[in-house]
Amino acid sequence: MTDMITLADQLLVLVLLINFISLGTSRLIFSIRAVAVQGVILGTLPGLIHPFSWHLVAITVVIIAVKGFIIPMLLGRAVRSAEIKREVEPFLGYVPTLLLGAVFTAFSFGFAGRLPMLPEHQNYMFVPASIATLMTGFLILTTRRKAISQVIGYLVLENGIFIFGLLLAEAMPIMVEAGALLDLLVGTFVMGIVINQISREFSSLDTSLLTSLKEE
Amino acid sequence: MHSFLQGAFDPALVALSAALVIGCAGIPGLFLRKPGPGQIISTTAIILAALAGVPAALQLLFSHTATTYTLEWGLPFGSCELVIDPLSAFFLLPVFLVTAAGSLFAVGYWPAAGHRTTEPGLTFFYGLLASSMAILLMARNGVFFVMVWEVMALSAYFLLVTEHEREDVRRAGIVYLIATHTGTAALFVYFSLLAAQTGSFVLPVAGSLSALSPFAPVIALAAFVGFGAKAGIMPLHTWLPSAHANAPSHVSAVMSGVMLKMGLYGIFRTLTFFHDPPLLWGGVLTVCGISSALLGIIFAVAQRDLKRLLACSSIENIGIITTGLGVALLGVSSHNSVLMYLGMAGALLHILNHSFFKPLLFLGSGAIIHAAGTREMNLMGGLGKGMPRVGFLFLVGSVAICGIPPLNGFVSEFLLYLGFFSQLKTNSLIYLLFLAPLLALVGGLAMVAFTKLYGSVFLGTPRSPAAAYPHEAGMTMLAPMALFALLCLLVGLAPQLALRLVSPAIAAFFPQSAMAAVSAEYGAIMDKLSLAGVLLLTAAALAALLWRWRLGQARVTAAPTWGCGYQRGTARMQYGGTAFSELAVSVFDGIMRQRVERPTLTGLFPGKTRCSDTPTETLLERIIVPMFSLAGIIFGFLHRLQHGLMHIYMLYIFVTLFILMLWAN
Amino acid sequence: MFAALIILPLIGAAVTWLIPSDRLRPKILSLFALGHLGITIRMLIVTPHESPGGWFHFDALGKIVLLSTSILFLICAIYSIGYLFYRRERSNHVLCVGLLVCLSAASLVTITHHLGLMWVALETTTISMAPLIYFNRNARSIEATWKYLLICSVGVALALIGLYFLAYATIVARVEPSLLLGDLMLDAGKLSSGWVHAAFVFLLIGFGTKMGLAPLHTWKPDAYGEAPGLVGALLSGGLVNLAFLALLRVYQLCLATREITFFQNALVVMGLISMIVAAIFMARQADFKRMLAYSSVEHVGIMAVALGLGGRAIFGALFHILANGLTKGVLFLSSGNIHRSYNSKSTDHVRGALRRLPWSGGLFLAGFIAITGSPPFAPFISEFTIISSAFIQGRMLIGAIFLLSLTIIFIGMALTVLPMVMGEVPPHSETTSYKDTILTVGPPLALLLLVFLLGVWIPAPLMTLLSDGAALLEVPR
Amino acid sequence: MTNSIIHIFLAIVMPPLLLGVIGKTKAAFAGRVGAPFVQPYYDIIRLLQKGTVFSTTTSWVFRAGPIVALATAAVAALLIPFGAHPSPISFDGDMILYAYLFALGRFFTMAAALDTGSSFEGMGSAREATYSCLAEPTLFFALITLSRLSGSYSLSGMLVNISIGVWMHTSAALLLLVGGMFVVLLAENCRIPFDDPNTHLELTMIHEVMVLDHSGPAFAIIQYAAALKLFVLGAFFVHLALPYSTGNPLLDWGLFIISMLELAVVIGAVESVMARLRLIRIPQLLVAATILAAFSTLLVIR
Repeated sequence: MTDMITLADQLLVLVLLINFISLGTSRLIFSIRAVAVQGVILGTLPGLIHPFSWHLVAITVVIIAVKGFIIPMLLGRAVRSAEIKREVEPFLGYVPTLLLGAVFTAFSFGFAGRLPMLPEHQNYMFVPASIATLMTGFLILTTRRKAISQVIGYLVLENGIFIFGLLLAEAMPIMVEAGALLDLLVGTFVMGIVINQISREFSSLDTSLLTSLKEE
Repeated sequence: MHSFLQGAFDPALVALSAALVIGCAGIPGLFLRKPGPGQIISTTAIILAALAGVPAALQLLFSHTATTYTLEWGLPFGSCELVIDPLSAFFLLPVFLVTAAGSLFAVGYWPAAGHRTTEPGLTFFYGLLASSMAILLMARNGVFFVMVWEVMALSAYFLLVTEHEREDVRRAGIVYLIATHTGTAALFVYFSLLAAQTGSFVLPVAGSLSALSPFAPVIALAAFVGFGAKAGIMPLHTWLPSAHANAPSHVSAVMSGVMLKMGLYGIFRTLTFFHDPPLLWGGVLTVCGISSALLGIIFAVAQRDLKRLLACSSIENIGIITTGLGVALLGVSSHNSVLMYLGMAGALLHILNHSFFKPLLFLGSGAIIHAAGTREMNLMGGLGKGMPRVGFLFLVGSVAICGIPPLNGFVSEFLLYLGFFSQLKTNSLIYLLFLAPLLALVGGLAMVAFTKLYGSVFLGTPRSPAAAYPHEAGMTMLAPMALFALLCLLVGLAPQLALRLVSPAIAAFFPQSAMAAVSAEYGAIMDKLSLAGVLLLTAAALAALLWRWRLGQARVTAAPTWGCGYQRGTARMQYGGTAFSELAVSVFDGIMRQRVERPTLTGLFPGKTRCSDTPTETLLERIIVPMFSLAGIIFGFLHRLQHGLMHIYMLYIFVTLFILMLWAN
Repeated sequence: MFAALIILPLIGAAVTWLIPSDRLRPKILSLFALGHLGITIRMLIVTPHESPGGWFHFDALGKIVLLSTSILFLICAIYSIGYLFYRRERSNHVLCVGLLVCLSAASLVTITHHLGLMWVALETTTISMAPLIYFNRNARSIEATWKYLLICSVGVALALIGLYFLAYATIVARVEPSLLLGDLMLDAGKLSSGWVHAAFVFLLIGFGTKMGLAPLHTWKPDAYGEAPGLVGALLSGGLVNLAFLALLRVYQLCLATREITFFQNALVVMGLISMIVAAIFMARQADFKRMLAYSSVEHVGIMAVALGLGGRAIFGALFHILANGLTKGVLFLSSGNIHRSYNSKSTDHVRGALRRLPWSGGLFLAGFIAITGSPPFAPFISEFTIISSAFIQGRMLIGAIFLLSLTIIFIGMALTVLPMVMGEVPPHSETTSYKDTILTVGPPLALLLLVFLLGVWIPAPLMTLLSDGAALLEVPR
Repeated sequence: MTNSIIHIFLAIVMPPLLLGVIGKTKAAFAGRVGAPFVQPYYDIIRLLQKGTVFSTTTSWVFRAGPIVALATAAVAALLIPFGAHPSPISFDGDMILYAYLFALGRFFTMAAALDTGSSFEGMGSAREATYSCLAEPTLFFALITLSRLSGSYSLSGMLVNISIGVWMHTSAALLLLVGGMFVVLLAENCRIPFDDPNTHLELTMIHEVMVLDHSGPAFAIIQYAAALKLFVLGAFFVHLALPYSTGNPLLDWGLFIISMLELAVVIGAVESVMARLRLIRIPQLLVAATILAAFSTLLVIR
C-alpha cells in the first residue's frame, strides 16, 4: 500500500510541474491541455491511495472524464469559436509569474510544515502540493486577462482543493465527492455556458473587454 | 393661575391626549377626496387640543410635581417612561400655543382649495411635527427620545419641501436634512454614553451624574453638538436661514418659534443631569451664545429676503437665550444664586417671548408674501396703507423683538442685564459685565435690522407694481397674530406674572428655598418695571391728546412729500432696504460680506444696466461647500478602485486572504 | 417537515418548468412561495425535532434567516406577477425555475447543521442565481453574470478548502471525523489551533465573498446593477443573509474553540472597511441600482461589525438580518418600478419621481429613510443597538468610525435619492407604458409596513426568537 | 415729595432754555447779539398754533413718531436724578430702562422718517440707526463704571454717589468717562460735530433731515422732545463732570440749574469752534468714545 502512496507522491511532483507549465506557457491551447493532464493525474490518485472498490472506480472514471476530457473540450471549442489568434496576453510577464509561482510553492511548503499532520501523511507532500496548486490557480486568476485563462486558473485552484480532499477521502467520502462534483458542475457546465455566451456576445474572450461595468 | 381642570381630572393625561390628538389631526385629510374638510377638521382638532393643553400645562407648571406614565412598548431598551415635570410643562406652552395659532393661520394662508396636491400632506406633517415635539418633552427614555426627535426632524423636512418644484427649496431641504441627521448622529453618541454611565436607557434623574467623571465632557460635547445643531447655535446654524426662509410661513413660525426651542430643551435637560458642572461649560455656552447673538444679528441686518432676515434674527435670539443659560450655569458652578436665578429667568423668559414675537413676525411675513407675491424687501413698500392691521401687528412684533420697552422682549433682556451687572459687587466672574455692552450693541443692530424691515416693507411708497395693490389679510390670518401681539404686550406690562411663570421651571436647577427670597426681590423690581411701562403709555396718550387738540384747532392740509427741491422723485428713489443697511454693514465688513456685482459704465450715455448685491452665507459658502466638493473629488478618485478588471478583483481577494493568514498565525 | 420545506419548492420548480404560459408561471410561483411561507410559519410554531444523526436542526438562527427569506421571497414572487407583465418581451421560464430552486437551496442552508451540506446548498444558490442575473440577455448583464459567477465560485471554493481544513483538524485530533456542527463544537477544544485558524480564515474569506464584505464585494455593484429589481431584492435581502448565517455557524464554532478574539477582530476590521468603502462609493453615484448595491455592502459591514463586537450587538445583528432584508426589498422593488417607468437607472435622467410615480417614488424615499437608520423603522432599532453597545463597551474608536461612515453614507445617499424623487419631471424624459399598479406597488408597500411595524413594536415571539439566537452566540464565560 | 415736584417742574420748563443758551453762546462767539434766551419757547408756541401739512404718502406711523419721542423723553426724565436729589422713580436696573427708552423713541422717529418715502429722510434714518447702535456700548460702559464705583444698580444711586471725593481717587477713570460721554451726548442730540441743527444741506444731516416733513404742532413736539432729550442726557453728564453738592436741598437745585447752563455754554462753545466732521469719520469717533469708556471700566474693575 505504502509504495502506492509513494507513487502518488511522485505524481504530485508532476502536478506541481504542470502548475509551472500552465504559468509559463504562452499558448492557450497548450495550457488547456496541461490542465487536462493535471486532471487526469489527479483522477488516478484516489485509485492509488485507497483500496479497490467499484465505487472508487466510478469516482475515478467520472473525474478523469470530466477533468481530463469534457472541460478541455468545452474550453477548446470556446477558444476556436472565438478565433483567438493572440495568446495568453499576461497582465504580468511570464518570468515574473514563474518566479512568483516558485515563491508561492516554497511558501506553501513552509506553511504546511508549520501545521500538525497525521504521521502517515507526515512525510508526503499532499498538503504542500494542494496549497501550492491553489496558489498557482490564484496566480493565474490574477495575472491573466482572458476569460479562458481565468477559467483555467479556477480549474487549477479546484485541483488544489481536490488534492487536499484526498486526505479526507476515507474519513468523509460523501463530503469530498459532493464537493468535488459540485465544483466540477460549476467548472464545466455553468462556466462553459457563460464562456460560450461571452464568446457569442463579444466574439473574444479577453476579459479586459468585459470592463464596461465600473465606476466612472 | 389654576385652570378649570382643577380637580376635574389629571392634567398630565390631558396634555398627553392633547398631544396625541394634534398628531392625528391631519390623518382624515389624507383620505378625504374633497379638499377643505380635512383642513377644517385638523384645525378645529388642534385648536381644541391646545385649549385643553395650555391650561393643563399651566397647572402642571404650578403643581411643582412630576407626573410619570410608563408606556408599554415592545422594544428592548428598558422601560419607556413619560414624565411631565415643570420644565417640560413650561416648554409645552409654546408648543400648544404656536401650533394652534399656526394651524388657524394656515386656513387662510394655505387654503386646501388652492393647494389640492400639497395641502393634505402639509396638514398631516404639521400635526405630526407638533405632537412629536410635545411628546419629546415628556420622553424620558433615551431611545424613545431619539425616535420622537427623528420623527420631529423628518416631518419638519417634509413640511419644508412642500414646494419642492423650486430649486432653492430642494437645496434648503437637503442642507437641513444633512444638518439634522448629523445632529442625530451626535445624539446617538450622547444617549449611548449616558446609558454607559447609568446602565439603562432611562434618562438619569436630576443631579445624579458627576460632571467630573471622564465621560462627562464627551457627553456634554455630544449634547451640545446634537442639540445645538437643532437650536441653531453658531457655528451649527448653517441650515437655519435657508430652511426657515423656504418653508411655508406658518411652518416657519412653528420651526422658529418652537422647534429651535426643542434643541434648547435638550441642553437644559442635559445640564440638569449633572451636579456641580465646571466653569468651563458655562463659559463655552456663554461665548457661543453671545457670538451667535452678535453674528446672527449682523447677518440679519444684511439680508434682503424678508424671511431670511427673520431667520437670522432667530439665530440672534437663540444666542441671547444661550448666553442666559451659560450665565446661569456659571452661577451654578460658582454657587452664586443671584446670577443663576437671573440668567435662568432671562433665558426661560426669552424662550417664551421669542415664541410669541417670532411666530407673530413669521405669520406676518406670510401675510405680506401673500399680498406682495415676493420675499424681496427691495421690491416692497407702502404695504402699510393697503394692510393697516397687519402693519400694526407687525410693528408690535418688530418693537418687541428689538427688546424695547414696554413690550416683552425688553423684560427678558432686562433680567440678563441685571445678571451681568450683579457681578460688580463680587469680584468673581467680573468679566461677565463685558457682555452688557455687547448685548447693547446687539440690541442696536436689531433695531437697524427691524427698522429696515418694517420701513422697506410697510412704509413709503410701493417700489414695484406687485406690491402696489396689497389686500388686507383675512380674519383667520389676523386673529393668531393679534393673539401673539396681545401676549407680547401682556408680558411687557405685567412682567411679574411672567416671572411667576418661569420660576417653577427654574426649580429644576435650583433649590426651592433659596429661590423664594431672590424671586421676591426681583418680583418687586418687575412691579416697578410695569409701572414705568404704564407711565410710558399714559405719557404717549397725553401727548397724543394734546396733539389731537391742536390739530382740531388748526388747518390740516395734504401735500406730496417734500422732495427737498427735487421735483421728480420716484418710488425707486426711496431709500431701499439694502441702502438702509449699507452703512451698518460697511461697519462690520469682513464679518459679513456682500457679494456685489457692479456694472462698468462706459461712454457718455451708458445704456441700461443693473447692479446687485447679495449677502453671502460665510460659513456655508466659504467652508462647508468647498469641503464637500473636495471630499467629492477625493471619492471620485477612489472610485477607480472599482475599475472592472477581473484579475485585479481576484488580486483583492488573494491579498485579503494572505493578510488574514499572516494575521491569524 | 424538513423534507417538505425542501421538496415543495423543487416540485414548484418542476411544475413551472412544465408550464408553457408566461402569464401563468408567476402566479404558480407565488402560490408555491405562499405554501413555503406556510410551512415556515408552521415550523416556527412547532419546531420539528432534530433529525436522527443531527444533520437537520432548526435552531433560532436558522429560524430568523428562514423567516426573513421566506417573507421576502413571497413578496418578490407576488411582485413578479406585476413586474413580468411589463417584461413580456422575454420568456420568464428560467427566471421562475431558478427562483424556486434557489428557494429550496436557501431553505436547506437554514435548516442543516452539517457544514458540508450547508456549503453545497450555498453553492447551489449561487449557481441558481446566475441565470437570473443574466435575465436581460445583453452584453452588460453577461459581464455582470460572469463576474458574479467567477468571484463567488472562487469564494465558495475557498470556503470548501476551509471546511476540508476543519475536517482534517478533526482527523489530526483523532476524534470522530465529522462536519456536524454539534460534534465539532463538542470536541472543539481538542482541535489543533493551527488548522482551525487556517480554516476560519478561509471560511471567512469564502462566505465573506458571497456576503459581499469589502474588499471581496467587487461583484456586487455589477450584479445588482444589471439584475432585475426583484432579483436584486433577493440577492441583497436573501442570499446575503444566508452567507451571514454560514458565518454565524463558523462563529459558533469559534466560540466553542475559545479562540474567538481573532475572528471577532477580523470581522470588525472587515466590517468597518466595508462601511468605509460603501461610504466612498455611494457619494456621487450615477446609477441608483449600483448605489443600492453599495448600500448592501454597507449593511453586511454593519452586521459583521456587530458580530465582531459581540455582547448586546449580537441582538442588533440578528435583528438587522430581518430589518435589512425587508428594507432592501422595499428599495429594490420600488427602484425597479422607477427603472421601468423612466427606462433609465441613471440619476441624471430620473427626476421628480414623486410627481410621475407618487407611490413608487414615495416608497423609494421611505425606503431610503428607513435604510439610513432613521426611526420609526426597523433598521434604526438594530443600528442603534449596535452603535450603543459599541460605546457602552467603551470601544469609542469603532463606534466613531461606524457613526462617521453612517453619516457620510447618509449624505451621499441623500444627495442621490432626493433629487431623484423631488422636483419636476424633466420634459424631455422618456415616457414608457409603466404605471403604478396594485401588483407592482402593493408588495413593497406591504414590506414597508412590516419594516415600520418592526420599528415600533417587536412581537414577543420574535423577541424570544432573537434572544435565543443571541444566546447561541454568547461568549461563554 | 417737594423734590419730585421740583424735579418734574424743571423737566417740563427748563429744556428749551438750554437751546436758547446754546444759541446765545454761538451768537456771542460770532459777535452777534443773537436771539433772546427764551426764543425756543416762542418757536414752540408759534409752531403749536400753526396748521399742519401731512404728506400724502404717510400713514399713522408718521403721526406716531413725535408722540412716542416725547413720551419716552418724558419718562426718561423721571428716571434721571437732578443734582443731588434722587429721581422720582428709581429701582435696580432703571439705567437699562433709561437707555432703552431712547431706543424706543429712535425707533419711531426713524419709522416716521421712512414713512414719508423721501430719499433724504430715509438716508437720515439709516445714519441715525447706525450711529446710535455704535453709541450704545459707550453708554453701557459708563453705566458699568458708575455702578462699580457706587455699588448701586440704579441711576440715582450711581450718579448721586459721584462727588469730589470720588473724583479724587478715580480721576483717571472718570476723566476718560467724561470724554466718552461728552461724545455720546453730542452724537445722541445731533449737535456739531456730528450734525448741524441749523444747516439745510440735507445730504449732510442726520436728525434734522429725519423731521423735514413734520410741520406745525408735530414739529413743535419734536423740538420740545429734542430739547428734553438734551436736558436729560445733559443731566446725566453734569453728574459726571460737575459733581458739586452742598448739603442744602434748595442750594443743590440752584447748583444743578447753574451747572446745566454751564453745560449749555460748553456745547455752544464747541459748536462755535468746531466744524462738522465728514460722515465717514463719525463711526471712528464713536468707536474711539467706546474705547475711552471701556478703558475707564477696565481701570475701575481691575
